[in-house]
Amino acid sequence: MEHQSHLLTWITFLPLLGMFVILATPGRAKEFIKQIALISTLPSLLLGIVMISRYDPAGGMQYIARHEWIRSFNIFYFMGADGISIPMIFLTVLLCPICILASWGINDRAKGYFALFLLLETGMLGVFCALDFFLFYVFWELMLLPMYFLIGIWGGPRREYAAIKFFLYTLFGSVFLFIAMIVIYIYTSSFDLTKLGAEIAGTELHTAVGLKWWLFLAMFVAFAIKIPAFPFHTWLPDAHVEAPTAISVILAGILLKMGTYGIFRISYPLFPDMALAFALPIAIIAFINIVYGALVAMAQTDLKKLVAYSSISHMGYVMLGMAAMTPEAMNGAMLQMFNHGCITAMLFLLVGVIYDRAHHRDIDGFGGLAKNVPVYAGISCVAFFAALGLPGLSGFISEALVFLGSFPVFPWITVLSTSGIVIGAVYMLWTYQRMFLGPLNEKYASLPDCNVREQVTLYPLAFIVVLVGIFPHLVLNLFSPTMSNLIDLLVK
Amino acid sequence: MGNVESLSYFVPELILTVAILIVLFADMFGMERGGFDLPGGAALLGSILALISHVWLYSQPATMLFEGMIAHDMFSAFFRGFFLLCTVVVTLMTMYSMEVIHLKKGEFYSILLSICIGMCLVASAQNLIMIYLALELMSLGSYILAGFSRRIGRSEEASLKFVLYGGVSTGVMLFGLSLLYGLTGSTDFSAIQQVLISSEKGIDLTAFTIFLLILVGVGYKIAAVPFHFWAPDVYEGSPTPITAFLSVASKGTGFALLIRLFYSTLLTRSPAGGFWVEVGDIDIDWTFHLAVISALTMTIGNLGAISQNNLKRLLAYSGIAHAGYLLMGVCLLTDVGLQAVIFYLVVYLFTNLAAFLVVIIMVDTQDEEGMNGVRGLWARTPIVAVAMTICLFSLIGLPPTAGFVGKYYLFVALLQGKLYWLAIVGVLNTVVSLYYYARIVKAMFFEPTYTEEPIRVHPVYAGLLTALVVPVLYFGIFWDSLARYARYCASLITY
Amino acid sequence: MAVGLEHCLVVSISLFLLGVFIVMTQRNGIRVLMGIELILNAANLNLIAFNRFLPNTDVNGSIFAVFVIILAAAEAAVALAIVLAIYQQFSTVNLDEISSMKH
Amino acid sequence: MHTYELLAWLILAFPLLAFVIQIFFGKRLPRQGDWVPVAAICCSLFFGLILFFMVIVGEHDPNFVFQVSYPWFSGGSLQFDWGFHIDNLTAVMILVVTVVSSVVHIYSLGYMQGEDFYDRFFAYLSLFSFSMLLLVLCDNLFILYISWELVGVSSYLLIGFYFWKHSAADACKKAFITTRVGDVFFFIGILMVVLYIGEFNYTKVFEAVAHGELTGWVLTIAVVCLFGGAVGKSAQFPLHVWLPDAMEGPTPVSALIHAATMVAAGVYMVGRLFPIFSASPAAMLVVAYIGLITAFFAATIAITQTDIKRVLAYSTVSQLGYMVTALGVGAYTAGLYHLMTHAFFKALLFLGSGSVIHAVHTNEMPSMGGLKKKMPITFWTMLIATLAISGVPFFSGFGSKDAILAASLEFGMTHWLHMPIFLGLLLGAGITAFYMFRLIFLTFFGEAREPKRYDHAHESPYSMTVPLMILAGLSVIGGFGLYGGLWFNHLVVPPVIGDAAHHAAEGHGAHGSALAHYGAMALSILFATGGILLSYLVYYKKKISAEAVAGRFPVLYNLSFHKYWVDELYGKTVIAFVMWFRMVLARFDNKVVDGIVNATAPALRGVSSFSGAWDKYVVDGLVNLIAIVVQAVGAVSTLIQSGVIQNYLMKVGIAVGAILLLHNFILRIF
Repeated sequence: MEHQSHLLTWITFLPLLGMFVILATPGRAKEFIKQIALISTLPSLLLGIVMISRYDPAGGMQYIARHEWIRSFNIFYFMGADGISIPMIFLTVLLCPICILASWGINDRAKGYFALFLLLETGMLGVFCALDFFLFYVFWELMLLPMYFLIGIWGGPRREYAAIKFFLYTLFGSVFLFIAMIVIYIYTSSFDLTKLGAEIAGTELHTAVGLKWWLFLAMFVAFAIKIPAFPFHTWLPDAHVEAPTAISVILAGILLKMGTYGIFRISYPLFPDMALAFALPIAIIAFINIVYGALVAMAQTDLKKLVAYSSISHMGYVMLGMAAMTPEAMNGAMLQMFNHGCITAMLFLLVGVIYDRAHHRDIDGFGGLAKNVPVYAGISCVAFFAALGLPGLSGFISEALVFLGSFPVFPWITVLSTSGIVIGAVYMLWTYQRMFLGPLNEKYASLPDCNVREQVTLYPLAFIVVLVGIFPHLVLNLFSPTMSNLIDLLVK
Repeated sequence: MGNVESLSYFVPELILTVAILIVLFADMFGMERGGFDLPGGAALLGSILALISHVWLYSQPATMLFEGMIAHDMFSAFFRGFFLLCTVVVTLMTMYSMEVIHLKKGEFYSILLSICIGMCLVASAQNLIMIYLALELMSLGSYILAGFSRRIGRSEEASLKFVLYGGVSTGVMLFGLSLLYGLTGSTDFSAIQQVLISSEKGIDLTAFTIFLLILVGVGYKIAAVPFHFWAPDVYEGSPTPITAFLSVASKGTGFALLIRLFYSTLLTRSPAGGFWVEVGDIDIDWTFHLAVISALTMTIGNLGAISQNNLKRLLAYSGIAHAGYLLMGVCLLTDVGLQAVIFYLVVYLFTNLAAFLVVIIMVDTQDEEGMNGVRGLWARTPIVAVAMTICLFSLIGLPPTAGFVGKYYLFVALLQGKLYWLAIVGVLNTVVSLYYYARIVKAMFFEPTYTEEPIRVHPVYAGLLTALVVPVLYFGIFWDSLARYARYCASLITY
Repeated sequence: MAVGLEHCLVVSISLFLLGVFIVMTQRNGIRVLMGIELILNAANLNLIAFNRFLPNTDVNGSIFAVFVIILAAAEAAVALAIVLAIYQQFSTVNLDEISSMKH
Repeated sequence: MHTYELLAWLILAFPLLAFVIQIFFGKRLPRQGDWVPVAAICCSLFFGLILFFMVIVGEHDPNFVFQVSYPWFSGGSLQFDWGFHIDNLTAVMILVVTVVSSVVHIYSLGYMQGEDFYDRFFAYLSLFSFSMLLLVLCDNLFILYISWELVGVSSYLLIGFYFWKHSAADACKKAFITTRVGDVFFFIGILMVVLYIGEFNYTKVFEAVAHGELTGWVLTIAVVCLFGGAVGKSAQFPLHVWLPDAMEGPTPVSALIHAATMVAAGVYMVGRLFPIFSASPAAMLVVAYIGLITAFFAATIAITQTDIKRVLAYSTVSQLGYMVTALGVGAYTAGLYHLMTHAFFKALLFLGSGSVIHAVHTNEMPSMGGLKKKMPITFWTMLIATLAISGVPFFSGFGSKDAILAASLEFGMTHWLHMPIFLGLLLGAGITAFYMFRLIFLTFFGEAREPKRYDHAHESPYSMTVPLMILAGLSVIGGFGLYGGLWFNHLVVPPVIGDAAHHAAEGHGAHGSALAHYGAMALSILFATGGILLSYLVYYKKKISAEAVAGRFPVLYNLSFHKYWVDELYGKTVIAFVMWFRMVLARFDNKVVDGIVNATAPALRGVSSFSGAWDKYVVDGLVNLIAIVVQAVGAVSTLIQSGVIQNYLMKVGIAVGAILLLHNFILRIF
């Protein structure tokens, strides 16, 4: 047994500790609760930074904690991090304090909100840290519950509908994952994600191609719903629109990544041969996601819905990259996961800022805002340009890598998908124009600009967007070796 | 084992019998002091003592008692514990429930305890006569208790439906038992099994008919489709503690009966171990038939629950659905399947009793069984709302609740048996069930309430609720011990 | 022609089906109860007949029948008590009218 | 560190630094920090000049190349580097960019004084300068694409500088999106190159192409795609529509970006990638003809426009067409030379027009007139530029345009089918002279058509006129680069890499045959003179009435005046389609994709006693069908719960009977 590390355990469960503190606090002390919530996310962030700084990209799985959990089923409490999870963990611990800050305006039943939020953080971190399939699944589902309440209680007018839709949809997907997990367990008697691939190769499951096909499909459906891949995406616009700002940020910034993370972490290593068989369908779905998402985004008048559909489009790049399985494409996909997390988080935070002031999100209801809210307009400009893939900002590098990597494998799909670049520019700029340019809408002549709290939430993300745009290797190097191992496994 | 020696294995039942007597005496002399419910206290004490004494029996080796009339094995021990625990909880519920508080408590408790004895006997019976006797012992008591409510009209209607439906079902089952006797010439399970093993070909249809007739009785007990019709009406009309009792203990009895009777007569343990096969030359795909019933049961249960507004009725349908899930484990005819059933039953006990306890609290405090009663519950009593939520998530089967682990165990068994289609039906049903369970959650958390006035929950109820919900969470995370316990208990006495 | 097992079985099955027919069709609660009695007695007849005619049977069949008779009486008592209570409540024993809970 | 490397760093660093300072602190600095970018660009100019002289004078070697490359990141198997590629072309371009940029910066000090977001303007200018310099200096396709997009975004920001005007907001969006269409092709071209060659670096790519690693139709498609980028950025037909609209930006911006530098990026790119382009003769033809169409067709539009900046805009489009055609026919040196000269005189024209607009506060030429006296410096400098663009001898444009004409004539002589290129360009030259002098006559001569504006007009401040004079000087002497085998046509020659490129460059180029050269020169002077004379007759002497001519040929006039309705065509086709399609998809998403999912909900709700607004989503026929079926199933599942006990018993009986029958049946069959 190798050296045990408690780092990931601390990162994951410290927010939970905060949750209990909040639960023990009387609900009237709202400011205090918010402060506790913020404080309990910070240690995870610090530890996350420590984690990255000590991480050795070439060193394989690190920070391993492995303890027996359920002996009867060979289930372990098994946590660890490699290149695939490190950026996601970092993204999570980064976005959570930001989201707490963005939720500062929540005063209705604040105790419940922040307690659930911290539970959500634990769930998300658990998903990214877990290396035991069962543990993974537990966190995967655990995350649903707080999300359901956070949307359902603190959401917009149609929150109940959105919450239940989100819940039903994702549960529908996860039950298939559940079945696949059990079937794999039955064949291998193991839940160890680091070894399952090899173990499957050693059992009769290896030759049962038909069954493997179904298993891969089952898992793909589960992950595709989270991504969300066409045609499983319709929960997303509703959930995003109705969710409170911070929850939209989490949804788009982290939850969507879980789908692709799951494919990288589970589907591909477990069934490399099926991954190849599914590559083309995934690529086609990716193309549909990119173009369809972008076109539908263009048709939206609700700013939040537009951003939501743009997420569908951007996650298409991730899928295109993962379908191509070349080093550039896979690295691009992984980088796109990270970048989209930051960019879309910014976009949703920006939507939240304007919604807090104007109390609506109708794009056409604004106009000329650049004149009186220059800071807001400036940050929006950065975010919008990052979203449309402007060089120098992070989104570009990942999209370019995806295209470069997938072009040799799927030339036509890639060429067709590049139209997403133009459509992306069209809807982003058009939106920018309708909101910020043109004559000032007199209704908003005295709109206050971003306050300090909002700027604090936005600047770190903007900084990362620019930083990664200029120095992409800061993030790329984290997972590049892991990805090349994965590719070796796939194209072996 | 002879009758006298057998008594030492019969201590819990004897304690219950003594408790019944004490309850009756206490009631007769009207010994109620300071508002304390003495008969209830006696019943509670008796059932707790029985439960404690029962623990000792686990260490005893499996054996036949009372000249082969009943068996002592881990399986029956498990169910005895199950029923006793259930009785303890239901007694506590009853003691503080407003629904039955003004009625003749003595009768109520004595009948409850005698039902418990009947159930214990059903789970361990090794003889057709014993089975019938035990079943009638519990059924007759249940009919009466179902009518024990101050909601006069509905309770009596429930009672009538129950007695007629139950009478017919057990009658049909009895007819089946008589045919089984005719086919084999014996009422003893081991003898029946031996005869069937050596039987010649061509009795498939007879065997199937007998099975079907017996299934009418068993299916009625576990509320399996198409024998489930009574459940929603009776659950709705009965006093809530009894509904809770019926939904958990009575269902458990049905499963104990099904497994005991079916596995020890029409099936035989495979020499390879780990699973059961048809006896002799009877060539009937039992798994398929039970699997179809299981699929129908969970589907109709879940679909039926969707449009319910009465919580008790909703939980009745949910109970039907869960019978379907449990049948998945039964139909596999494997050890793992049995373990899964046992595991699931434990989880179901805590979860469902807790859910019904919340309903009792609703009924007591607001006189409201409908969805309206729980609207905005979070604002009024957060603890109860959270507890109910945990129960509902457990019923859906979401981690980190025990319900998830129960489902997990069931599906492991199911997929080991390669019953993929049933697994798909099962998980899809899980998704469907989310819809109506979430409606309750939604009502509790998302919907406005007409009053913000806090609900005062009786401390006993609060304690009981906690005691029921904590295991739901605990077993959701640390369930290794429970899994091992299930493995330990899933051993039927075999010949 | 001596009375044999077949004759008994024909009678018992007829009784059973009759009982089933009654419980399925009769609207009067008391009559349904009588149908149940028929079903039980059909089973009883079976038990006795098997015990009498089949070789290699133990006496348990007859004992079973005795128990059934006793329990049938008990069940009838309970059921009649309930029907009585129903009559007090609804002033009818027509089962069609006792259906406040449905769907 | 090598001197060139250091210089390149310095040239790039100053504008970038200025941008960062200006965007974060500009508002708080004295004079809103306008001096920061101006100083920065002047530094860049200084180092650019040093670089220019070191390369051109110091090295004086046609094959001079300096390269330095830094690792950036690795995307897996592909290595992404960045670095500097300095050769004669780079040196010339650096000079052009820094000179025009500095001049425009200085000019803006006066022109933009007092505008809102004054600090922002200079920040954007710095960003643009940085991007453009990066574009020129970079050593590989990836960085080229990055800087390509960066100039695009700076252009977006600058066009939209008056964002509170609808027209400006529309124009900046249009510019960015239209060029992005081209960029996508450019990107696909890069993808193809990288797919076959696996490298981004210019030199390595050129060598690989020379070794035939990318040949045949793939190469042709790749080159055409790469050229797509130039079509977008250099406003070639059919993506030229953004450039005239881009005149909504402040005039210095028009001068800097939309006349002198950014739009030339496409031409520069074709020149930079000439070894790839020239390896595919088929693609070169595409380039040549696109350029020809653009050159001629934009010139005809310019005749009828009345907005002074629009005339210049179409003139720019037309001149860019000349450059592209030149490259297409293989006249590398001529095309790039025209790029340089055009940069000077077109920047001058724009700045001059800015000066005029500054004075009379209108863009409409019919509202001007007689400004010659009021604004002598502006007049004289603009006249020099006009002479240059018209191709009058001894001005810079003459040499470059003449070289282009000569090359195209020579090209046409190789095959008569290609003669239209020459003829089109020749005619275009005449038209150019005509509309440019029309501009001069309408603006500076004649009587003041709107006295109010005229009275108000005055010569611009020195910060604006000095730049004009500098550029005027350059417009004159810029032409001497080519005469008599001076440095330009000696140094800026087609890069010789491998045999294929060499061969392609061999036939054409600026070293045209004497016949073609002198013939073209004579004809060009003739046509230029003709154009000027005609213009003189129509707009100065009024011998010929422009209105009458327009009335005689209404179709032609309308075609020209309405810019051939290209914008309207796009609006009715592509844009209309996309707008329709997105709505269709949105509706599809909302009703069908979402509807199918939601339809299961009423189904699951059984008899749907539960209230819900969900039904409204269930509208589609298919969805309705599913809903009805499943709803029925749900209904049955609870309707059987009739509440009547014999009903229940009856159902149980039927069920048992059915199971028996079914089982029997199944047993029989199997």
